[in-house]
Amino acid sequence: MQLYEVLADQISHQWTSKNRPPTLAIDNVSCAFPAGKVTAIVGPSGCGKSTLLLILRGLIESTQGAIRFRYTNGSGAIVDGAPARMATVWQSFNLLPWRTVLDNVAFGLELASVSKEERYAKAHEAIKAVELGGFEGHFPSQLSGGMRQRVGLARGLVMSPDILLLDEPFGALDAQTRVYMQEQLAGLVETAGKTVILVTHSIEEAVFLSDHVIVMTARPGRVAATRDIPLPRPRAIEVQNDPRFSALFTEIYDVLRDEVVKSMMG
Amino acid sequence: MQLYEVLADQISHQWTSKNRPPTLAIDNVSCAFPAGKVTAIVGPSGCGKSTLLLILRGLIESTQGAIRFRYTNGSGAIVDGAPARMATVWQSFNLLPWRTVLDNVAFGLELASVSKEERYAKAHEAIKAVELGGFEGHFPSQLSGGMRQRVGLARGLVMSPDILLLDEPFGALDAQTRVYMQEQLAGLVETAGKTVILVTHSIEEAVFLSDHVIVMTARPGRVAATRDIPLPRPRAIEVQNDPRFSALFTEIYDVLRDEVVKSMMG
Amino acid sequence: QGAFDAPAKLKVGIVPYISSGPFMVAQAKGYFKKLNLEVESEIFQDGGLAIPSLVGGALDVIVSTCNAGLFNTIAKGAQFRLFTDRGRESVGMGSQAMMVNKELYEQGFTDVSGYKLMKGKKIGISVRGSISQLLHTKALQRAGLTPEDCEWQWGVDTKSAPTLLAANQIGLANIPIPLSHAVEAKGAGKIATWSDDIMPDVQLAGWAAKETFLTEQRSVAVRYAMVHLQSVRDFVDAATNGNPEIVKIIAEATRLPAEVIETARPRWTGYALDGLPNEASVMEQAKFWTDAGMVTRMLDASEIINTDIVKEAAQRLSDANPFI
Amino acid sequence: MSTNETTAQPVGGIAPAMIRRTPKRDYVPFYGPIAMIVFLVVWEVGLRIAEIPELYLPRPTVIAQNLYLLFTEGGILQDLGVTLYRIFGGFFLAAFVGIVLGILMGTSRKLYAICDIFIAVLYPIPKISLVPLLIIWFGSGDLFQIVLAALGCFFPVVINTILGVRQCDQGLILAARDLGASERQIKWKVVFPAAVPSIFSGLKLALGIAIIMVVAAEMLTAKYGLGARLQLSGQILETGQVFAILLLLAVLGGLLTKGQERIDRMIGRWRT
Amino acid sequence: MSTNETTAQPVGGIAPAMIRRTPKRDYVPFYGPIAMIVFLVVWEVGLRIAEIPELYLPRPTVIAQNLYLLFTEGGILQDLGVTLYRIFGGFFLAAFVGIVLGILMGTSRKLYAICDIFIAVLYPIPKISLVPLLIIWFGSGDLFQIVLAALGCFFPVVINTILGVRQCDQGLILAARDLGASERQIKWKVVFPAAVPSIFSGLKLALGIAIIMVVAAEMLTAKYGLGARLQLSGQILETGQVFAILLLLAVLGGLLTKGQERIDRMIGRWRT
Ligand SMILES: Nc1ncnc2c1ncn2[C@@H]1O[C@H](COP(=O)(O)OP(=O)(O)OP(=O)(O)O)[C@@H](O)[C@H]1O
Ligand SMILES: Nc1ncnc2c1ncn2[C@@H]1O[C@H](COP(=O)(O)OP(=O)(O)OP(=O)(O)O)[C@@H](O)[C@H]1O
Ligand SMILES: [Mg+2]
Ligand SMILES: [Mg+2]
Repeated sequence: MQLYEVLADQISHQWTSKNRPPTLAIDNVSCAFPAGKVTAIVGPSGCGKSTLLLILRGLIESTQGAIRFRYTNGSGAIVDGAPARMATVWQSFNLLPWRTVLDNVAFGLELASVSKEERYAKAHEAIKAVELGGFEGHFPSQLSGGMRQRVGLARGLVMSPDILLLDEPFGALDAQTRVYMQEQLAGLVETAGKTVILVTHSIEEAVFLSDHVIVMTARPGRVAATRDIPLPRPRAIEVQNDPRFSALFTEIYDVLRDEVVKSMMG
Repeated sequence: MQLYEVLADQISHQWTSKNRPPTLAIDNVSCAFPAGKVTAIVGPSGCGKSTLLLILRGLIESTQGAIRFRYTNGSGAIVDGAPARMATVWQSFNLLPWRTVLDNVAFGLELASVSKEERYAKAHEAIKAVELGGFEGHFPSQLSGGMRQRVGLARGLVMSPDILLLDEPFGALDAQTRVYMQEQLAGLVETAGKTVILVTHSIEEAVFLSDHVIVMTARPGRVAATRDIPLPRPRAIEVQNDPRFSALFTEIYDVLRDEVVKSMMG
Repeated sequence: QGAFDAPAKLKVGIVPYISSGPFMVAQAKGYFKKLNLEVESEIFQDGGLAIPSLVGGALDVIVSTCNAGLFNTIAKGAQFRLFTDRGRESVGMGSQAMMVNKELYEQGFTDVSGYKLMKGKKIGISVRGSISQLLHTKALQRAGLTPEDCEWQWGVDTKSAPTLLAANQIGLANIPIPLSHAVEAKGAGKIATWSDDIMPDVQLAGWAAKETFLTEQRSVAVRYAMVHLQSVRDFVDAATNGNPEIVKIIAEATRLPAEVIETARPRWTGYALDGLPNEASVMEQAKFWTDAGMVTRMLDASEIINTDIVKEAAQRLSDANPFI
Repeated sequence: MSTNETTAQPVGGIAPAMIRRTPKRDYVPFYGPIAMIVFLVVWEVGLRIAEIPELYLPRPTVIAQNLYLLFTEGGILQDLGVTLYRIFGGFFLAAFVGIVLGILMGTSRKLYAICDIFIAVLYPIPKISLVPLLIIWFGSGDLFQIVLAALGCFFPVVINTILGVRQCDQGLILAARDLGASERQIKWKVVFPAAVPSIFSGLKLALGIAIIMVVAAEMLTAKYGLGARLQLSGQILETGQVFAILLLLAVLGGLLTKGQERIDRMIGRWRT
Repeated sequence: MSTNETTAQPVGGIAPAMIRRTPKRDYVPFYGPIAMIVFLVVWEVGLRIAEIPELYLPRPTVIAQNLYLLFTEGGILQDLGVTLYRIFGGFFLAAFVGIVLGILMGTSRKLYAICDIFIAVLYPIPKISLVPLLIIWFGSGDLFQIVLAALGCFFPVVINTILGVRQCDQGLILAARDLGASERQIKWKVVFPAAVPSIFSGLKLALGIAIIMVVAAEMLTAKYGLGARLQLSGQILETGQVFAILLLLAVLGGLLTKGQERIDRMIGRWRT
């Protein structure tokens, strides 16, 4: 299995629409998402986090800058190249409303022409992993917000992606389910060795899950600070009682506060 | 100004749809939402919190049970009667996509035939209060998730409701904006004396904002426990350092954990 | 060109009315096969629809109704000719009833002179440039009026005319057999006079084919005309003696009840036994439409009518009749 | 935010309604048939009282009687079969071409730019005025009828398909692309199902047009088929029969539409 | 979840596309006119080479010449005016009735149950077969033309309005009700604007049908109007003139549709 590193090189993006002045969402963002590690992005609402994710995933073209993927090949050399599989978990779920939970989760595999038997087996497994066993036949409109979000999570996980992009994956979950899912994800990341990019509103979540945090400024989003999270792995939720955790939390909180205040002044 | 109390009396609700067995979302819930106080509802994902809110607001009819409103009239007697204004802030925002931010916020006033000048003045004020000044002319599709949520908040607040129902109003906000908005809401509640019903995933938020917490069981939702929050008001974010805060947090956390574990076992 | 009776296929455009009786008889009795012709027919409710198919080559022979369109097409250079008669309003056998509403009938519009009552009244016709317009105009002129003295209502086809007559929305309309009898029976209007009272022996239509067809496939055209002549005899005989075999053939081909065909029998369309189109009538019509400005130039008879074919057919038939 | 004195007062009239807003679920399926029966009775009785001749407007009972006769003695079943064949021929032809082209046009700006002008220009041309041309190209048989019907119902299908495609949530497309969908897969697994409700309402319109076009064309050129019968009955002034055939057409249309709706509901059971 | 060996391999072909997926924005507005010009040239040259007679299918230059003559000598402008008046009369009548009824039907299950059966039954009846009845009731003048056109385009408007109303997000209705909207306000401030895209595609279809119906009715009965001109030209087989009028109709239809699209875009600028 290859581990992919992602590099954002001076990315800027401007949203244009016909009747409004253009919005500069992100401005000259350069950063690295190390191979096999979890990198969290935090920043004020509207600072361009979701936009950056779209660009990293190659779904929109940035107005400036470039994205590079690198991995170490068999003989140890570093090679440029995009990975076979990336998967995104969306802030707004983006489930296909006419497909059942099962068929939504199996969708990516279906696209890759995986046999019906195999994809349903995998989908069932993923649905169990997000604790939605029994809801396979429901349509998204028949689920609560938190349940929909978990379907989105399962849909991404079932693809066993090399790079996983998560946009607020736990936003709609209740406190407890959230902790459960966070622990699941932490476990997954530690064993599977994926490159994970996580957008979150929760500093706790960022510190708990990631190896590396990028704090963004208010719009236009720039990189305000980056911080390594040297907490030992495997991590359990109790790590939050570690004094290093509080120190990291406060440090990031302070940067972010300044940015939020700035965003609200201006 | 009258202060309204809301009483839920043995409410059950079953969702039916043509092709699935019916889902019993909430089962025999009786609880009171005291006048002029903030009551928080927490519970596992899918336990029927949003459903309960719809019933309290009178937007769907429960399969069983009744809702009562009471207030103290001029001479001190307690009288039955629904309030003039209730407003809901929705988990899924529910903004009218063809209206600008300004016209979305002014929508409720427009429905009540408030003059154009007056309703725009009030809407501008509310938009500033949620820190969206400058976005009046944007359409919802041009905003980030957190920004949309704040528009929803402004749209409810501008109505100066007697009873305010909030379904995860801060779910899509970043950590800092969230604290800011929470403090705003705490201040509003303390001065304006409204009856507030708050659904949240965050125990911290419940404890910080409310006078009273209702913990619901996993689906079908029942009342698992209720807890008063005797923290002094006005509260600032620093109240989270109060040892009573941690005690309350842990207490609620423990009840909720059992429920979530139950819900995940099946 | 091979033998006179070499097998040939041809496509024919017809209209599904009683006036197509001879063609129906010919098909039912296998006259075409006898002369080694394989005929395929396509139905048109309006003969005018078939002209483009003839000119374009999709059809070989069509019923060509006499109207402004026919003359104008030829005037504009389309090379086709009427090579036999295909129905006329023989005296006493006119197939178009001039029907009036009750009010006019009671005022005395009971024969062709009644047209003088039409001043300021409404005449319903289906389309402009059709033979109905010509008939009404001639009758009006004979009664001392001009077409401008009446109001003309277009779009009154045979289906809406009875209702409009009954509702007094129009005063006069021409309705063909057998519908005219049904209309009178239902009390919707009265038969005042017939087309043959206005223009006796007026040519209604002819079988038309392209000039090239008539020369290059002359034997086929002649055989077609022979079949026509023979079936016309059967048809005309049946019109007088009511031969039930022929009545049945027509009923089946038109899908109308046999009683209806039988009732209409005295006024089945008239045919010339020699198959020759009424040249005088055709030229009169051509002049009328040219004067009305609907045809770009006045035509010569030889540009419209070809009599060679049917003359040869008549000759061959009298030499040896292959149908008996 | 200051309290608005005018609007903050309790408004008595609103209160009770607030508690019970979900409309009571009456059992409505019988409303339609009952309304129809009332309508028919008024028609029958009205004409009897006003003594309007059958020629104008026959009474429902006369129409029903004629319809019965058409079935028992008139051999109308054969005509019905012929007409149905032509209707469905045209309908399916137009549906197939219209949906495929609509999806391609809705997803490709180039193709849209090229085809749109032709559609805009061809759509308002009365198809009936093309009859002479079509007869030359396709003869006056079944093929002509089918092509004419297809021409008529192609446009609603295309226009509604494009509309449906355009309304497809961008988020869904992004999500599918993220999961590795090719442009082709996006078209057929995301955009197409998302457009299905809109396509269905196009098909509903199209089926109605197909019926109209086939009947009109049959009235012009056919020997068999309901349109030909309509023409024939008109020729002998059997107004009762004319209305009976119109009724048959109406019932046929109603049945086809209901069938279509049932399919639509089956496919669309994910909604609400 | 186990790693799928087959699908987890890097697939070279996908990689570059991943980085640049937004389609490049070509300047497409000229594609349509260019395609149209190519089409016309092929038509002209094709017919010249194949020597197909004008009666059969006239060449574009002949049509253009005829059109020119119609304007300079034929006094076609008056006919155009008359026809436009009738088209818009019928269109606006049907649009008004159709939208209002559609919204009421889409929001009331009872009314839907009552009206649906009539719509299903009346829709497939060829409107042209109602001409005799309509003439009796409305005469053969403008009113008749307008009513006939309105009858024809009423159905797409109603059907698409109901569709649009049904697709309205329940959440928006709940939110409005929460803000104190009356049922009436919900209809006109939430359901109606939400249905606008769908209504517009119904109106687009309806305008096309209005043109067709008016022209067809004019062909049958009118003295003036483009349809009357078409009928006369067709009757005397002036094919060049027929095509010139068809072209005029096509251009008219194209212009009206484009105008409608512009209004639609203006109203719908909140999308994406
Ligand atoms: N499709 C779009 N069209 C126009 N502007 C957009 C669009 N999407 C986002 N924007 C603008 O870009 C900016 C950044 O939006 P983005 O969604 O990336 O923020 P975010 O950091 O994800 O916010 P949140 O935390 O609230 O989700 C915002 O100002 C928003 O108005
Ligand atoms: N419209 C609906 N139709 C059918 N079932 C529904 C509907 N809405 C909710 N449900 C079901 O009712 C149950 C409770 O849903 P609800 O949305 O009230 O949960 P919730 O507590 O708000 O969850 P969350 O915290 O995830 O938002 C769920 O099992 C869900 O599947
Ligand atoms: Mg975002
Ligand atoms: Mg909820």
